This record gives sequence, C-alpha cells and structure tokens, in this order.
Amino acid sequence: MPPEPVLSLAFAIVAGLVLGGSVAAVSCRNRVHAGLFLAVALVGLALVFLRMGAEFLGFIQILVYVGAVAVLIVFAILLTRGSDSAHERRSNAPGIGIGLAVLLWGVLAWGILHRSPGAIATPSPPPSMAVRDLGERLLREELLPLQTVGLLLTAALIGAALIALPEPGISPRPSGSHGSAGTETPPSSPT
Amino acid sequence: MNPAAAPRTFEVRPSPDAADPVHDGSLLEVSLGPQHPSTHGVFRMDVVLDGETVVKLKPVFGYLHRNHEKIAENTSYLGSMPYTDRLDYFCSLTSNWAYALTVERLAGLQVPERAEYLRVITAELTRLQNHAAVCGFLLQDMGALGTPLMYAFRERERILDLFESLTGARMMCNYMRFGGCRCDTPPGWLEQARSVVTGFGAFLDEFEALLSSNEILLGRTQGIGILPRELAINAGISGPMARASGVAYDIRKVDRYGIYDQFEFRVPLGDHGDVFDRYMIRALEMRESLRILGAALQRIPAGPVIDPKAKLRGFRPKPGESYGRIESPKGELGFYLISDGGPNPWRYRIRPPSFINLTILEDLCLGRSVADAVVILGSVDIVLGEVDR
Amino acid sequence: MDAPDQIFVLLKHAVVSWFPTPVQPWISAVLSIGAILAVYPMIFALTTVIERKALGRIQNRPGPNRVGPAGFLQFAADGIKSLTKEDIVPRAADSVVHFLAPLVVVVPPLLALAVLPVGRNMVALDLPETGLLFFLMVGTAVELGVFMAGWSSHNKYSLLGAMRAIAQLLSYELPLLLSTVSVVMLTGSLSLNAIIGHQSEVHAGVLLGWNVFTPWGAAGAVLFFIAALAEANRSPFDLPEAESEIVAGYFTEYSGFKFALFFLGEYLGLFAVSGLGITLFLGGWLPPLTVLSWVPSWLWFFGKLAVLMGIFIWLRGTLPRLRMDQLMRFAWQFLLPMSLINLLVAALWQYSTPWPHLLRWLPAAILFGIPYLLYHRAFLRQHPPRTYRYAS
Amino acid sequence: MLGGGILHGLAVTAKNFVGSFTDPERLVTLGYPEERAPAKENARQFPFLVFDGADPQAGLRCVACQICEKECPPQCILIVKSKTKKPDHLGKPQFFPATFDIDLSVCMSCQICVEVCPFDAIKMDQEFELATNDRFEGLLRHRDQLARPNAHFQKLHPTDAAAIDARRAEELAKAAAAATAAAAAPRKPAPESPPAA
Repeated sequence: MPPEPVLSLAFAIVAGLVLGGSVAAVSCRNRVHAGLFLAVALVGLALVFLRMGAEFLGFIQILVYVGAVAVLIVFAILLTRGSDSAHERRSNAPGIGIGLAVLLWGVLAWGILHRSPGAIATPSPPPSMAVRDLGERLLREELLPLQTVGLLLTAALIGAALIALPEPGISPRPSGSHGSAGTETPPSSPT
Repeated sequence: MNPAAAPRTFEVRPSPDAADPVHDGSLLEVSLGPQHPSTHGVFRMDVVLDGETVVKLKPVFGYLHRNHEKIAENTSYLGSMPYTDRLDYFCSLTSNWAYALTVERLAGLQVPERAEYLRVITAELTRLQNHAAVCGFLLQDMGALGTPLMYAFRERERILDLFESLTGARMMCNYMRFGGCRCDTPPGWLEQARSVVTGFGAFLDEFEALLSSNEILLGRTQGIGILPRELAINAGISGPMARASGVAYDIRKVDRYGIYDQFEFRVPLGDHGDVFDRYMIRALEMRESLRILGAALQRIPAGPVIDPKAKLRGFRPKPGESYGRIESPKGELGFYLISDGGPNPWRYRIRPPSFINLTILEDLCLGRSVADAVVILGSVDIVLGEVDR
Repeated sequence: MDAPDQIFVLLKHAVVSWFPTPVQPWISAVLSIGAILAVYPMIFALTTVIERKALGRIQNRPGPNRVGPAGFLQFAADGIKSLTKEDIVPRAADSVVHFLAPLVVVVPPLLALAVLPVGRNMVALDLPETGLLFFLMVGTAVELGVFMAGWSSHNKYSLLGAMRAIAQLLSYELPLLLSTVSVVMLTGSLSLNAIIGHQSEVHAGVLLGWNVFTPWGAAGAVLFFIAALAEANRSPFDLPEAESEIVAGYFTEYSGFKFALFFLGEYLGLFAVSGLGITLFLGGWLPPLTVLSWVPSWLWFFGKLAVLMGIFIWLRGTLPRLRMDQLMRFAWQFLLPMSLINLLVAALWQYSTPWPHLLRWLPAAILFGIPYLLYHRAFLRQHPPRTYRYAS
Repeated sequence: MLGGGILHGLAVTAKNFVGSFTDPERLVTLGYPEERAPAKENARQFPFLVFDGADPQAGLRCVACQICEKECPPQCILIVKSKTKKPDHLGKPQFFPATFDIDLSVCMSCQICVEVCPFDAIKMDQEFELATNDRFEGLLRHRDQLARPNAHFQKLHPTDAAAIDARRAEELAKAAAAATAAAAAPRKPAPESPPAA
C-alpha cells in the first residue's frame, strides 16, 4: 500500500476530476463537450471506488457508465444533430437546479452525519465483498428485485424498439426519375 | 477595411434555409467524389443521406471533358483515331473498331479477312481484360482489399503484353485503320495469344472459386441495385447491364458486324438485374469470349491486313452520313459521322455506353445505403473518358 | 524453474534488487510498463511490415521490399515519414477533442495489455479478483475515443465513420462478453492466471486441457474471435474505416503522427483482444502437449499471437466487407443467440462431468447443429442458387 | 454449407500465397528499375529523327515536307523549312528542317507521324524515362536532340529497319544505275514489311 500522502494526493486528484467534470458537464454549452465531461466525472467516480478497494464496482462503473451510458448519450446527441448548437441559451432558472443540488447534498450530508456519527471519525474496515459473494447475494437473496429490474428493462427495450420501428405506409423512397413502361403517374420529385 | 488585410476566418454558418431537410440537419449531403477512393475516375455523386440511406443522388460529371467531338470535327479522319483510344481507355481497341467501322461504311471500304479476324481477336481480348478488371474493381469497392483486382490485373497484364507486342502500346493501341489494321502480327504472336487464352480459363476458374459462392459477396450483391427489364429498355441501357436484366441485346448477334456470324457463342442473360447478375453475366461472357478466341486463333487465315485501296493521307470520303456501332465491353458503342466531302467529318458524334448506362444510377441507388451505392456504381462499369468525352 | 522460461522474470528481479527497498515497487512497475511500451509497439511495427508483405504475396506481388533487408525496415521509414509530416487540424475542428482522441484510442489497449499474462509469472498487473473485468472495462473506453475523433473533425465522412464505429463496437461488445462468460462459468474465477491454470490439466496423458478442446470452448473461441475482429475494426468488419465508402471513416481528418497513433491503437487493440482470446481459449502461455513444455512459456504466447495475426491477415486478404445492416444483423441475429446457446452448452458440460465423453459432446453437437442448419436454410432461402439462361 | 464459400476463397488465397513463392507464373511483378520487361519490337513511346552516317546534320533524312506537322493530331510538331538545300542520300538537293521541335508533353505517341512520313525520316523511340524538373523546356525536344543514328533505329525495330535499309539501298543502286545510264528511274512504292506468322 503506498504511503498516506500519496493516497491523499490521489484523492485530491480524483475528487478534482469528479467535481470538475460534473461542473463542466452541467455548465458546458456544447452538448458533446458536456457529454464528454460527464464521462470524465464518471471515470473519476470509478476511481473513487477503486481507491476504496471496491475493484469490481469500479470496473463495472466504467464498463457500464462510461462504456455504455456515456457513449450512448453522446451518440444520441450526435444522431439528433444537436451537437452543432453552439449558441445554446442558458437555462432560465438556474436557481432551481442549484437549489435542488444543494437540497440533495443537504439530505445526503444529514443522512451520513446523523445515521452513523462514528463512521466519519473512525473509518471501519471495508467489508470484504468478493465478486463471488456479490453474485451469490444477487442471485439468492436479491433475486426478486433483480428479476423485476430485468423485466422492467426488457419492457423499456421493447417500447424503444416499437418507437423506433418505421411507421407503416410511409415509404421514404421517392419514385425513380425514369417512368417505367406502363406507369400512368408522371415521375414526380418530392422536392 | 481592406478586405485583403482582413484575417480569413472560417465559421460554420447557420443554415440558410431551415425548411430544407439538408440544411436543418436531418439529412446529410455528402459529395462522393471527385476525390474519393471509390469513384471510378473523376466522377462525383452528390448524395443526400438519411442516416446512411440514399434519398437523393445526382451524378455529376464533366471533370474529364476534353471536347473530343468538336476536336474530331477539326481533325482529319485519321487524326481522330488516336483520340478514340482515349474514350474508353480500358478498351481502346473496341473504340478503334467502332470508329473504323463507321468510317468504312461512310467511305465504302472493304476489310480483308485476316484483318477481320485480328479485329475479333483484339476485341475479344479487350472484353476479357475489361470484364476481369471490372469484376476486380467491383470487389475492391466491396472492400476485398484488392486481392481479386490483383488477380484480374495479373491476367490483364498478359493481355496488355499481347497488345503491346502487336500494336506498340499497352492501352492507347491506335491499331485499326480504315480498311483493316495497321500492321500484321509479329512472329510468334498467335502462339502467345493462344497460351494466354488457355491460361485465362484457369484464371476464371480460380476467380470464381474465390468469389462466386462467397457468402459475403452474395449478401452484398444479390437484390442490390435491381434494374427492371422495362427500365433497362426505356433508358437505353446496353451491354452486360442490359443483359443482366434479361434484355437479349448483343450487337454481335443483332448486327453481326465484322465476321461475328462465323463464330459460335451464346449470350448469357440474367433474370434479376441486380449487382450479382451483372457480375455473373460478365463472368459468363468471358467464357463465351474464350470460345470465340479459341476458334478465331485457330482459323485465322493468311493474307493482307489492310485494304490496298485505303488511303492514309488525303482521305476524303464522299458526302454522306453513317452510323456504326459495335458491342464494346460496356455496351453499344456507336459513332455517327456526317461527311461533306472534306478532309474532316462535318459532324462527329459518339454514343458512349458508359454515359447512357450511368443515367439510371439514381434509380438503382435510391433507398439503399452508401455502401450499396458504391457497389452499384462499380457494377455499372463506367470509364470517365467515355462519359465525359 | 528453468532459466530460459524465467529469464525475463529473473532479469527484472535482479534489476529491482539493486534499488533500495522503499522504491522497489515503483521500479518494478516502471520496468513492467517499459517492457509493455517497448514490446508491443515493436510487434506492431513488425506486424505492419509482415502484413503488407503477406498481403502482397496473397495478391501475387512482392510487397514492400526496398527499405532495409527484404523491406523489413519499412516500418521505420513509415514512422519517420509520419513523424515529419505536417499535422493538419481542420479549421472547423474542435481542436482540443481532436487532439485528445488519438490518445484516448491508444492508451486503453496499452492498459489492457498490462493484465495479460504473457508467460509463467509474467504479468505486469495481476488482478486476482477482477482481471478479466479490467480488460473488458478498458476496452470500452476506445469507443469514446472513436467518437471524439469522428465528431471533432467536423467532417461528414468522419461523422459517418464514428456512427458506424460506435454502433459496431456496442453491438459486438455483447457477444464478446458473453463468449468470455462461459469461460468464467467453468473456471469460477475472473483472474486470468486462474483461467490459464484451469487449462493446464492434462488430458489423455499428453494433451493439455485448453478450453478450445471442449465443445463450448471451441464454439466460444470462434464466436470470440469473430467478435474480436469486429471490435478491432479488422476486415471483414472494417466498416468504420471503409475506404471505398467513407474514405477513412473517423480518422479521415487526421494526418501525420496522430494518424499513426490511430493505426497503433487499432493494432494494439487487436493484440490485446487476441491475447485475451489466447488466454481464455488457447491455453495462454501453455504448450499444447506436455512433451513441449521445455519451450519457454512466453514463446508460446507470442507464437500463438503470431499465428492469430497470420489468420487475421489471411482473412483480410480474402474477404470483402459486410454492409452496415448485415453487420448489425450478424451480431444480433447470429453471434448473440449463438453465444447464449454456448452458455447453455457450457452449463451442460459443467453438470455432465461424470458422463462418458461421447455423450457429453452430443448435446453440444445438437445445440449448435440445429441452429446452424436453420441459419443455412434461411440463407439459402434468401440467396437461392441462380442459374443463367442463354439467348438463342 | 454456410461459410463454405468463404473457406473456398481462403483456399484460393492460400494457394496464391504459396504460389507466389514457388510459381513464377503467379509472381509476375518485376523489380522495375533493376529488372525490365523485355523490349518489344513494336513498342512505341516518342518520335525521333533518323539520320544516316555519322553527321546528324548532313545525314538527316527529313526533308521538311511538313506532312507530319499537318497530320499530327495534337499538333505537337513544329517544323521550319530551311532556306538552303542539302543533298539527300541519292544526291538530290532537298530542303531540310531548320527547326524541328516536338513537344513531348503534348505528344500522345500515336505514331501517325511515322505512318505518314514518305521518307522514313521519323520513327518511334522506346525511351520513356523522361522525368524532368521543367515541364516546358525540359520536354521540348529540338532537332539536334531528336536526331538519332540509323543504328539506333536498327536496334529498336530490326525488322522495319532491315526492310527500309534494303529499299534505300535498292533505290541508291537504281539511282546509281540510272545515273550511269543517264535515265531516270521512277520511284517504286514502298513494299510493306513481310507478314509474319
């Protein structure tokens, strides 16, 4: 284990990464930049997990959130062609957002400080949670929630697929410019 | 402020017309070419894409326009012959033949039998190398990294070697003359040609083993770029493209120009008119060409190769007009000439098969993806020298 | 422990022991990182030359043969050229993201290579709990780099390439992951060393128990390497950079050394994912037969890597590329169901340990054979054999 | 079976890979600057002017008739006729080109100048490595650069050269005979080179 100063320096860097990334993600006007900063913040979060020794959670964090969620977010921005809007207006009521954030922070802080007053002062050793234990826990005690979540996600997936399906009756293909033999309609151009 | 001194800045301008789907961002306008790795020559396709689906395609050409027809009207009849090499620079010998045929009709010249045989031999060799190269380029467009193309070029080199030793040049042959051919075969040429033809059959077997049953190739080409029979007829499509759509139209059979009536060959026809059929029709035509070549190389008679009455200098055909056409590897290549009795043609007009086959490109590509558009263009088989003239 | 097998390990220990104890872990890390940074780019350089020469031979031409003996210094010439070329950044490009993208593409494969055991006791970063997971995690970061490159260039081809790349990488991640899961199921560990250890059991006296010698392992290896080719953007799945369609895809607007970095990243990714495949299915650094165990273990690993590269080059020289929708369909309609079936087969294999050997293979043959026949029929229905008629 | 076509293709490429090492028919590439394809007698690149004897000035066959200049399709030849005359190989006084320029950047190697020349004065060279820094002057060949001895022609196109030399020798002999007999011999049309095969 590296010495303590190195660790706290690492924590400072990681914390800076998370905070800087999050702030930039919400304040960036360019949506793609915001998405990339979100990815930075998520990587920072994963590093926090790693620093606490939760390797599995850290890796899963990157695998799922950076590899899938963040990529999907920027991909969606790309597909909807909103990435060029550099002249985006700022939110009308930034106060609401800031207020919500402060409120959330307050609740979390209250919860942490109030529920386990000793936890901050004397950090207890992290529970050793091997991957195998995690898996057994998920598939034994928490099986019902897991399956429910799976069902929910499947329903969401089917819904998304239904939305994405082309509507029947609308053909994107305009007719060819050469009238083929026997067509009575004149070749028309959709423009 | 002095505009010259102002710093040049680049900005992504807001769309001029928000209602236009290209500019409001829901569609993507991409210019494929003229500097694009898969356009055949300096050809441009203005493609409007919805995602990757082509919703509009405009072929843009003219980058290689050389004013050939007007130059020909100001050059002697003979002087246009080397320019016809540069029309379809893959198949200079068939272009030569079409022009020579037209002028011979205009001037009423006879072609000696040996010259007719030489014309058939060179034209069929040209067809072989053109079709092989086209199939190679098609696969190149499909991303096969040049392997089939290199195999095709290996055989093409052998044929070009033949051309070089016969005509003096590999591509710009300038071999046909009005009333025959420019020179006779050098010693040993016919034997060499026979061995090339034999080797080409083995190459075709190998080429088809490499490709014709490849699942990826089938998936990429079958059902893609379907050209219906009626459209092919209405749009004046000719050559392998028309035959792949089931149009039994081969000028070698229709006109029986030259001595094609003395050879036994079949005209393969496709039923689907898609890219795969165009590829297969070319492969099958190569086999038929090999049959013609085998017979021609065996039966070629001795004799002069040029009509002794034909004049090289001071060639002035009687006033009149003529249209000559041949089955070039790409389709019906026609020349239309009007003579006013002078040393230059009064009117000189070409019917280039590539150009006319290209006109239906949009119909083939609409609703398909960019990748298909590239493959379809490859299957049309164009040479920009002929399209732009 | 014989000397040639452990030569690099002993060397490293010797070097590390010269330093005082407090800095020894750091020195050890630096040495390992240095080795990875030196070895894999060197293999990359050699691979590019060999690939070009082999492709040339496949295409009946000699390939590069001018620089150095038989052209083997071509990579140096290419490297110097790309270093000295002008680095062009389009004016409309997002310059910061444009600059960062090649780095995001190159660094993750290097990280992934750190957890690969290349020989007995030769792994830079041993993660006993989560080695495989680390590898897969790192692989996902490449997608972001590809996206950054494609988006920041402000070029339509780049954008199309990036869209293709992300769609492809996301789709093929799933079969890749699922085909590794079967190995994890059977081994019961995410540690790459444990997975290799699990394959070292001796079968039939001489043959080592590589996973590929089991039905689920063989099928898993095929599925894994198909998905790996797609993940590494190799032909026939090189659509994101399909030069005949979208010029060079997401790195169209890159030149000079940044272009070379993309190239490097792509090959490092290929090495990494092939190395993973070797570890999971082909016994890692284990020899195939017990009598061959005198050959140094790292030689086995790199030999297997070389064979795989050869196969990939061969495929690249032969196959045309798929179309985007076919690529997606292949991932979702073929690879994914097949890898799910493979999980079932792996489970059956696990629970049928006491059965006779033939009986254990039978369910696998049925489970793979029936879908294969169905796919075959579906393909034939879609692409029936054609005959051609002749005009009279 | 599904995948069989791909395996077929792989077998073909493997065969070619091995064949490129073992079969010279497959590896047809030549290492160009060191290895060269055998020269073909008919091959043509750019024109040159033939001269007889040792002096390119006196032996030049060209009589500045300007037919090639007229017939050249891309008009790349410029001839200026001399004011004075010099004797040709038969001793007849003829004009000669004071200037004979060919712009090789325009020339398209069609060989029409060679075909139309009644004096066998212009022939096709086989030199093709003409890279130059100056695309105007560097590719503009003047009379003295274009002049090549008959031996050069004999080396490039032995069949043609032999026929032409024989004819010219015959003409010379006839002219000599005619001179002695003090009677004019009409020029015979040039016989074509004998057909091979």
